[in-house]
Amino acid sequence: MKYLTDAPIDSAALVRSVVRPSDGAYVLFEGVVRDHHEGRAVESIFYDAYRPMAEKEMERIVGEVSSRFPDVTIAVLHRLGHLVVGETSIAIVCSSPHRAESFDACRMMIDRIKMSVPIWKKERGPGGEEWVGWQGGRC
Amino acid sequence: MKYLTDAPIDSAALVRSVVRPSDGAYVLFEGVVRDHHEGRAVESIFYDAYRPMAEKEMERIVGEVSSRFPDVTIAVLHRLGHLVVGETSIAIVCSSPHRAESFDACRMMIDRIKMSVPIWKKERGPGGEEWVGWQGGRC
Amino acid sequence: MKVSLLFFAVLRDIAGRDRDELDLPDGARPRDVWEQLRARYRELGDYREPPMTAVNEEYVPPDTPLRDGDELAFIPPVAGG
Amino acid sequence: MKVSLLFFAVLRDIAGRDRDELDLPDGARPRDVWEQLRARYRELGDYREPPMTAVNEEYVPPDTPLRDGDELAFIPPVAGG
Repeated sequence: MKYLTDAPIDSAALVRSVVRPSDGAYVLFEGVVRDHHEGRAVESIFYDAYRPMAEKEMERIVGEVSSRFPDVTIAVLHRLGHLVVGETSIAIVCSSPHRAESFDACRMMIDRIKMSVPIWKKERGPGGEEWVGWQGGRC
Repeated sequence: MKYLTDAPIDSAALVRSVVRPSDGAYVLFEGVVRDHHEGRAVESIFYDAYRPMAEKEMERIVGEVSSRFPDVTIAVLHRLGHLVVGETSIAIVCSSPHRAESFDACRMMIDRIKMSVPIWKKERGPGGEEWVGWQGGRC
Repeated sequence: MKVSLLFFAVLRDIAGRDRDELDLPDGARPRDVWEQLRARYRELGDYREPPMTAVNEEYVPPDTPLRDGDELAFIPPVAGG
Repeated sequence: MKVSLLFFAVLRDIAGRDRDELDLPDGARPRDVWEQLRARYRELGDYREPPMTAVNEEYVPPDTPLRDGDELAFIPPVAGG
């Protein structure tokens, strides 16, 4: 797997994998498990994925963002499984000669990923557990 | 010194100093010495500062960005002295419960810092050395 | 025709398993499979419209006819990041 | 009155030192000090307008009258980040 991992994410290694001598800036975004969601306390999150399709979607998104920002080098890694508060679920690194493109590309990456990559999370807290987004999805 | 350092920047420590259990995202920006500038090859940069004033300006900017984005925690460190290609000159970390504010705050931080903090750089390359920004400043 | 139906996330919890091997009439669409699921699992009763639909790991409209050997998955609201 | 003038970056290179201790007439402004520098250093000849000006570590307009004991610095175009 290129974009998914079951192990803790090593952001420093991700950064090293993209930053080139011609780059003057990079932006690292990390999504972190936080202790609350819509008013409920959260203790941990279980991340599930349709793995082969998630890999394909990630690849498609990296391609889309790269063609919009050709000067930007991109790396992204999403962790799956059980994560506790404070652990990193996703890291995205965008590096470029000038900073503006890295900010824009990094933001576009996370927005797109949240929109379409088949990854789900089940939040666990004192009140039980729940798949995020499902309850509001009735038609 | 709180915002300036003569030593290599430890971004991971900077991240740890700001991310709280209630945060769901952080953005780390790093400025890196790149091997070119306006068509010239660059080998290293010497960063100089009016140190006490630079500290005050940094403090003022952190206050300004914090009051604009009250949910964001901010840390910033600028390195001074001789840096070679690939080394980090500045690191800014912004963390928040939701990601949008961290992106916006981080970008505002670096834009403001580049505008007014009394820090200068002298680029060194095969063609000699030059204080960046000076030659274009004639009236 | 044979179609594999994969279950993920909340749908796997509801179905209690990872996949079904379906035997469907020619021309069946993902929407028809969703209707079968709604009839079988009362937790899906309120969800008249199918979620996003993937066939062979690509998103497709839920009225795209299925073909023999397809791998079908309903994609509940995604929550990556 | 006594005013300390600090040199940074390109101005330090041009002046060849970190600071000057100036003895100025009452009412002297940073702009007047800049004119003295221009008269003294031909490298500054083309720079008729003073750069950004700081007095006691705060930016001020270059026509703000100086006071005894002030610390003055001209701030060449900044390039942090």
